[in-house]
Amino acid sequence: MSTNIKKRVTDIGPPHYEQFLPPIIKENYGKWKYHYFMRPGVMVHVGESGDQLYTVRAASPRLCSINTIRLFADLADEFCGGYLRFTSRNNVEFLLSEESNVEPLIERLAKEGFPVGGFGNSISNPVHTQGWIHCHSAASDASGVVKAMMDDLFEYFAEPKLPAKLRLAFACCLNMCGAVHCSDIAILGVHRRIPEINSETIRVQCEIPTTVASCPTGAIRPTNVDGKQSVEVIEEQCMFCANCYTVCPSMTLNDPEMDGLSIWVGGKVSNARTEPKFSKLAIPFIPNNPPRWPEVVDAVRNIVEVYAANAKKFERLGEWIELIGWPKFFKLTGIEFTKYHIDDFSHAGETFKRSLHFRQ
Amino acid sequence: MSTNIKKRVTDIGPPHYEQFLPPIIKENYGKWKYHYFMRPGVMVHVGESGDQLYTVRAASPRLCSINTIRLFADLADEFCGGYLRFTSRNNVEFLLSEESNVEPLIERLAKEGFPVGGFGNSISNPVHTQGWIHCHSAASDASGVVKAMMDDLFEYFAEPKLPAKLRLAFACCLNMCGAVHCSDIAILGVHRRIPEINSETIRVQCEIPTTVASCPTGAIRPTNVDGKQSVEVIEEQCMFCANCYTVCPSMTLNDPEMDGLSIWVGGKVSNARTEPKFSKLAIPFIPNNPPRWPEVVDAVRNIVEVYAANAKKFERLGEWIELIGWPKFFKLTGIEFTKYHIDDFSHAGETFKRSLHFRQ
Amino acid sequence: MSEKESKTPLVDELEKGPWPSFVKEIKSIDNPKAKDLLGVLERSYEDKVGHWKHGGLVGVMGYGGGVIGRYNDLPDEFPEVAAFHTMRVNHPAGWFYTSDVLRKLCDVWEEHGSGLTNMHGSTGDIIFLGCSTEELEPTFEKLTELGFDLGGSGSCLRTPSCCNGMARCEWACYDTMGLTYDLTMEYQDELHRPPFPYKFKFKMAGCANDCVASIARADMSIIGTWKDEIQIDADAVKEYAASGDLDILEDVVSRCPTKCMSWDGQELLIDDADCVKCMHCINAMPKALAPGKDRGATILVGSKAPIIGGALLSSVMVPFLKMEPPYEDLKELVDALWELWGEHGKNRERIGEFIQRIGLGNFLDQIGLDPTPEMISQPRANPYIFYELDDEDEYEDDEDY
Amino acid sequence: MSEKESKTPLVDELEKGPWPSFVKEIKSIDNPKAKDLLGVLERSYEDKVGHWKHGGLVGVMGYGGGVIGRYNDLPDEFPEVAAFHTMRVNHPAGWFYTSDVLRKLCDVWEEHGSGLTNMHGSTGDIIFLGCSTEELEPTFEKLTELGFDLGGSGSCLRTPSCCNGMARCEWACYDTMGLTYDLTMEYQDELHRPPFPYKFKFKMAGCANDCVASIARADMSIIGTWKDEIQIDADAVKEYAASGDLDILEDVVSRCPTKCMSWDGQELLIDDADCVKCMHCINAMPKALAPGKDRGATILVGSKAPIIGGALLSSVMVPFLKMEPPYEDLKELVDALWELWGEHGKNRERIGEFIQRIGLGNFLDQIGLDPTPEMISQPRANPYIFYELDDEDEYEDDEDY
Ligand code: SRM
Ligand code: SRM
Ligand code: SRM
Ligand code: SRM
Ligand code: SF4
Ligand code: SF4
Ligand code: SF4
Ligand code: SF4
Ligand code: SF4
Ligand code: SF4
Ligand code: SF4
Ligand code: SF4
Repeated sequence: MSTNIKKRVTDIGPPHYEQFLPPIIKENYGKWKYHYFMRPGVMVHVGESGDQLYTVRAASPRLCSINTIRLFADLADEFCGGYLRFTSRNNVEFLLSEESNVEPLIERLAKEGFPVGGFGNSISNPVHTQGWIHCHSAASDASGVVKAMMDDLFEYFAEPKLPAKLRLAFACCLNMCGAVHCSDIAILGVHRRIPEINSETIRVQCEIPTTVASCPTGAIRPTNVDGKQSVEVIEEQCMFCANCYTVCPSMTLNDPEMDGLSIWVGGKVSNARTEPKFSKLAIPFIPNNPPRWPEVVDAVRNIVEVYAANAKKFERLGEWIELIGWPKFFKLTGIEFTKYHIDDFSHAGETFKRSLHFRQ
Repeated sequence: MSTNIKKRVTDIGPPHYEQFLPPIIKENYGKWKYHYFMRPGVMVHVGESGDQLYTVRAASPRLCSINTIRLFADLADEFCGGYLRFTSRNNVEFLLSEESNVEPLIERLAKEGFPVGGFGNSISNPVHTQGWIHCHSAASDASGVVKAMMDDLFEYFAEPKLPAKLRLAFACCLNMCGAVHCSDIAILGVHRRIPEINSETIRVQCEIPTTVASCPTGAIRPTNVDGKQSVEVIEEQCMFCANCYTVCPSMTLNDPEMDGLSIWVGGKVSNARTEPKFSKLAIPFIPNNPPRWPEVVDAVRNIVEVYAANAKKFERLGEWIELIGWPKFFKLTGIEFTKYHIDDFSHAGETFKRSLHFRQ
Repeated sequence: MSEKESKTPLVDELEKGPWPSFVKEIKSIDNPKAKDLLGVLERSYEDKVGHWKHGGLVGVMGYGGGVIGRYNDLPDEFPEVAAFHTMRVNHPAGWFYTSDVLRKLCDVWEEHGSGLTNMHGSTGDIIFLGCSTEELEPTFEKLTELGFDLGGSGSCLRTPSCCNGMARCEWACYDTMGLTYDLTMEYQDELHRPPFPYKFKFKMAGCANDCVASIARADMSIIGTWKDEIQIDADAVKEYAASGDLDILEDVVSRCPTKCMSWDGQELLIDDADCVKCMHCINAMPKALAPGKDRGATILVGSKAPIIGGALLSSVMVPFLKMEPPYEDLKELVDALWELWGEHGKNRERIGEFIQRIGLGNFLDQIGLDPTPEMISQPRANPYIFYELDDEDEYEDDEDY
Repeated sequence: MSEKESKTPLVDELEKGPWPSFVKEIKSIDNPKAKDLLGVLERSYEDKVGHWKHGGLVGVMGYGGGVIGRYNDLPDEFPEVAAFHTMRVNHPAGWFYTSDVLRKLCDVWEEHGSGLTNMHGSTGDIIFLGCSTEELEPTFEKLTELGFDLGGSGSCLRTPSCCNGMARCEWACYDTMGLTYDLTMEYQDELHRPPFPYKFKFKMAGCANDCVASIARADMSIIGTWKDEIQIDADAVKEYAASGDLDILEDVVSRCPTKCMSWDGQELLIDDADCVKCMHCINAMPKALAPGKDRGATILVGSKAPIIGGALLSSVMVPFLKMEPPYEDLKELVDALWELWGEHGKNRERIGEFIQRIGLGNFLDQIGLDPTPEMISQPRANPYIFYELDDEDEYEDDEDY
């Protein structure tokens, strides 16, 4: 054991990025001058030196097998000296110095099933999470919904034909891994049933006081089941946040009929023009309908199309909605406005309409 | 006694307003067409009928003796058939049908010490409260500060020379009687000392549980003083709101050195152009300095002057500040920015700067 | 105390200056109450603290409001103001008076009180400032003889007030004074006998300029508005353009919050579908523009001063309501609000706070109003939705987005 | 289980369509883990619930993070994924790779794990998806041999990430990748051994476009900006104008949030004193405009997902800081934050929540930063000021407004 430890190397951190940069980047590091888009899926950065870097961006399923990663490696070797990167939205980008390699690479990517696109005013790769692939908390699958949705919206990835960038995100539970809460359109998995308490395991798996304290609304109370310590949940006070489940595995919320998806719109993170914004509730609930979640896909497409038809150039979804007003957004999209749309959490009052500024 | 009750008339409500309307108003009720300002202190309403109503507005101290009210009555008889009104800001308005009476009335008003003005882009009569004249809760006098301030700012009442209306308000404690919280400039009396507990009277005057419960921050705890029930206040938790004092007279906050005034800016209630806004903290504290509160007067004048010099036509103070940004407001006025300006109450986070949108 | 030469050098300072002096007002009254009041004030100016004590329970028979009890903490020095209550006298809507009625009010107050008033209090009442306990009832009697009654205080309906609306303003979208009188009469009982968890205020403004600050300080704010097109008098527009006083592009068009106006130097166009009825353009060109013809009001609920959860502005409850006597829809709404709040509101909880506590969606459910997006500035951003699932066919509902 | 013909008709549906298929990815791996994973997923598609259980405490020796334990609730049917942990491998800053190093990573993961990855996780790590408990340590050993290390999980510093900044973007106002590497190395201990009340994330963006969404999901967001004038290439502006692709007035000037630009058809003017560095005009005309030369970053603190008080955006802590190695000022700030939050933060309380709980003013006091109006969108509107009065000469201070 101790010899083992001796051999062990720890805390070395990640490799230094420099060794992975192509020569053209090393030479122009910090000295890029401007960029332009050559065609869908290809952008060109021009250095002060005059050097031109061609980036070819291809869609990636994010869940990549080593086969696909090796394929990317092979393509990189073939077309750009072995240099590639991934983006903050999980696309793969090939970094070319030779313009002549651009089209052949794109053709190969298409052949292998990795279409290019996502630059400019397009829908890029949705940020998403684990879903039924790996997480215990998930109210829906992530990869499946994203795949179904992007098959449908593919045209908007392939061609930058929207008024502005449109960022999609998916999270499978209220923990919202990813930047779901500030996305143009976010799909969020929700539970709608109070935690089911496993009174057998709870004493072993969980600390009762911690569990009780975990509930932000105070819905959990200690109780006795068959003379044994357990907890109970006051139904009216539960807002299905699953914070209790995070600290106590014996309080599960998963449920085939009650779990499903909600849709949120109008968030952004860039500071361009307007300040960053949170996404706001558009559709409170759509049931899970695997494998292709058609109701979710239709709902998203509807929003995208209404936006595409009405917004002006450079208007992000949330910016456009604020210009036309939320009432009109609901009218144009035909989405029903319900009491669920009205905030009733801590800062609820701040979202009430405290003026006469609305269209009559 | 019972005969007494028989005679008593109750619940008759106020007299019907109609009997107090001048004929020209009765005839044009709901049929006014437009208005214009004839000169400072005089506005003219033109009816669809072509009738012209001349309103002469004079300043009033609000605290009016019956002598002054009788004077107003006499002037009304002399110049406009006995018809007059008061405004929502406590000015007195004479309602004339004869243009020729306008100037003579103004002269008389001036002679009697009631100058005209307050229309259009001016400073009108400040809304204010009781202060040391009548309220137990007051951290300062109301009428005195207002008088001192308006003597200084008089030119802005007499002439509409500001970019827009500028509404002043004064309240003598955090109860904020009046619309202080949405004024262009509000002066607010503040206590800064924890309640002094009269352990002798508290058991008689107050219910201890109600008193304890009245504190929004939970700063009050029941305790025993010399074996008798009383309360104590945890100093660090007290925000000097006086809610305890409202429910329990034995907890006084008044203090000659610790009481004083704070100044708040940028509120409005009209929906014109921008939505109604709350006033925001400009100066956290200025000590009481009767009879003329020169520091308060100077502070207000400074804000008014900086605003007058910089804002464009139709920009209310708060609208202008939002255009230039709060950092610049503090810079231009020379007001010191302190940690007190940073909200730390319930929705504090909502006032943090959550973007890069500021002038570097 | 009251015999000697001026003992009030500090407050005397406030006799000077161009602004009308409240000190002069007090001095103008030659009675012991006014003298003692001045003495107390001088003392406060010396001491830098007030000398008034918490009020006790005083009032007129059968009423639970209308009088604010007030006692002095220096009764030996200033006996005349030892008990110095105020009476809140319900003003006539719009604060219109004849010289005649004003004189009669003065006569009552000369006989029974200090001779000092506030014209008016912040809620709108005529404030009779300084009455002894014994004089309350006689004053009340004289007032009712004169046709006046007390206003509200305590956990009552408070005296409703309004802008002068149709009486003198071309922009009034409904009859504010008419409604104010109607509601005041309808709810006399609530005004005089505390029925609520806390105070409740109505304020009526004829248009979005809100000249009575109703959105900031009324539990129910009733503010005039319209649904159709702004009326444009094209010739008058040209007059303004020609006058040189107004830069129509800069001052009007570019300040429109939704940028729904255009001006090419000749014609002013408004895309009324996008107009949010803010009043600015109309304010800027009163002769040329006027509110539309399909008029009514927006009903907003819940504003108040900061105590204790922080100040609130009223928020939209009914986006548009026709405002015609006998105002049945409005009164139905009022009754529903009062019933719910009356039953479930906590002591000293204003209705605005109550709505926030139970949730606006929930509140609407309870009073039977459908939620509409006009009630909010934006939908919720947090995912903490209290889904209700008793109703299993909700699945169907949810699908027709 | 794994021998028969396709038992996964539902997930098979997702092999179709133009978007790359994660199902194809799983199927492309010919090992029992991948097969069982597909089986579990099919079962979830049938059942409409997940089949993963709460993770247990697994990891590599001496580290408190970097591995997410995960067990299946159908271990008998799907034994190969009964324990199916993920390893978070710290990616190289900017996610740049050579084909060579990628192949080597694949080799490690082929030998020890499922052969499935996420390129990348939402925090930025390379996610090795599906490792048995026994294989964790051997995988770790191979990784370190290759020069890689684990990223963060639990109440650790999380793997810092950044936009590609100077490597490929003309707008980077500081070297995001350089800083990311530097901080990652500086804080190896915090990254690997939970020292905090809860997780802490750094994200670096080179400009206000924030291509790494740092303002929405980093406890500290470091975002590039500048102080001086936007650089204008007047000829290039004319090119854009001539191109016809861009309506400079409509698309650029009128969309500037502070309206500090003007364009007369010939010359583009910017009043830089009023520019809020939003990037829009530069984004719209990359060839003509560029950030100024006096560059640095704004440091913002506190964003996070909604659990539990609602989502937060980061807010300004230092309006402008020069960003040059060794980044001493920044690290001093980080240390001060960590110390305070580390000592007084509650369990599972993110720093953004902590600041709100103790108050930003108070927080600044504690870490020794002066408050500035750039930190807020507006001063407080409520009057609940916790005046501190130990210091009696405050009176003096207050007077020099
Ligand atoms: C007289 C008047 C001020 C004035 O000088 O004009 C006044 C005076 C008092 N107000 Fe007020 N309020 C007066 C209008 C207001 C307004 C303005 C309005 O009605 O438009 C407000 C803000 C709007 C609102 O209702 O929130 C107002 C908000 C308060 C509050 C805080 C209520 C809250 O919910 O935040 C209190 C405290 C309380 O109710 O315990 C209060 C309490 C008081 C008391 C009764 C003091 C107390 O603690 O019990 C004051 C009696 C003073 C005295 O001795 O005469 N007063 N008060 C106004 C009533 C005159 C009238 O009837 O016309
Ligand atoms: C007489 C009065 C109503 C009443 O029934 O008593 C009144 C009367 C008029 N108001 Fe007002 N307003 C009156 C209080 C208010 C208030 C309430 C307040 O100040 O507490 C407001 C809201 C103030 C705020 O937003 O903080 C108010 C905001 C307006 C506005 C919007 C101004 C803006 O640009 O924000 C207008 C439009 C304008 O001025 O062009 C307006 C316009 C008018 C007009 C022009 C309406 C008309 O056609 O008759 C009247 C003369 C205005 C003037 O004074 O320049 N009135 N007006 C009130 C006079 C108070 C006083 O003595 O000065
Ligand atoms: C793998 C990953 C999602 C993904 O598919 O990419 C992930 C997965 C999990 N996250 Fe996350 N989070 C991941 C990025 C995020 C992000 C995005 C980011 O870091 O930029 C967020 C939002 C930003 C933030 O930090 O607030 C995020 C907010 C959460 C939260 C809510 C934290 C909060 O304060 O609100 C939790 C719940 C918790 O901490 O108890 C959570 C908890 C979890 C756990 C560990 C589940 C749990 O309850 O313990 C998930 C493990 C899933 C699994 O079985 O693999 N995860 N999580 C991401 C990490 C990969 C990586 O290292 O690169
Ligand atoms: C490659 C990448 C950074 C990286 O290190 O990985 C990147 C790269 C660029 N971004 Fe970005 N952005 C990248 C994620 C983001 C994100 C983060 C996100 O989406 O989660 C944002 C914030 C999105 C938001 O606000 O919600 C982002 C907001 C922008 C903006 C602002 C857009 C706006 O109008 O709001 C620009 C400016 C523009 O598009 O003109 C921009 C511009 C650019 C430029 C043009 C910068 C340059 O000169 O190189 C790059 C190509 C843009 C494009 O895709 O059209 N980038 N960009 C990321 C690519 C993600 C992808 O695969 O699609
Ligand atoms: S969003 Fe929830 S379910 Fe999805 S990966 Fe994160 S913690 Fe798991
Ligand atoms: S799901 Fe959330 S609200 Fe419901 S009991 Fe658990 S912690 Fe409480
Ligand atoms: S603001 Fe306060 S001190 Fe002034 S009158 Fe109202 S309750 Fe009394
Ligand atoms: S003044 Fe306010 S905060 Fe202080 S003890 Fe009284 S109720 Fe509590
Ligand atoms: S609120 Fe409107 S209708 Fe009433 S007086 Fe003011 S401007 Fe006229
Ligand atoms: S009323 Fe306001 S929103 Fe409507 S057109 Fe006029 S300025 Fe624009
Ligand atoms: S954040 Fe700015 S510097 Fe970084 S990649 Fe995006 S645009 Fe370039
Ligand atoms: S960066 Fe933004 S604020 Fe600055 S000039 Fe350009 S558009 Fe205007």
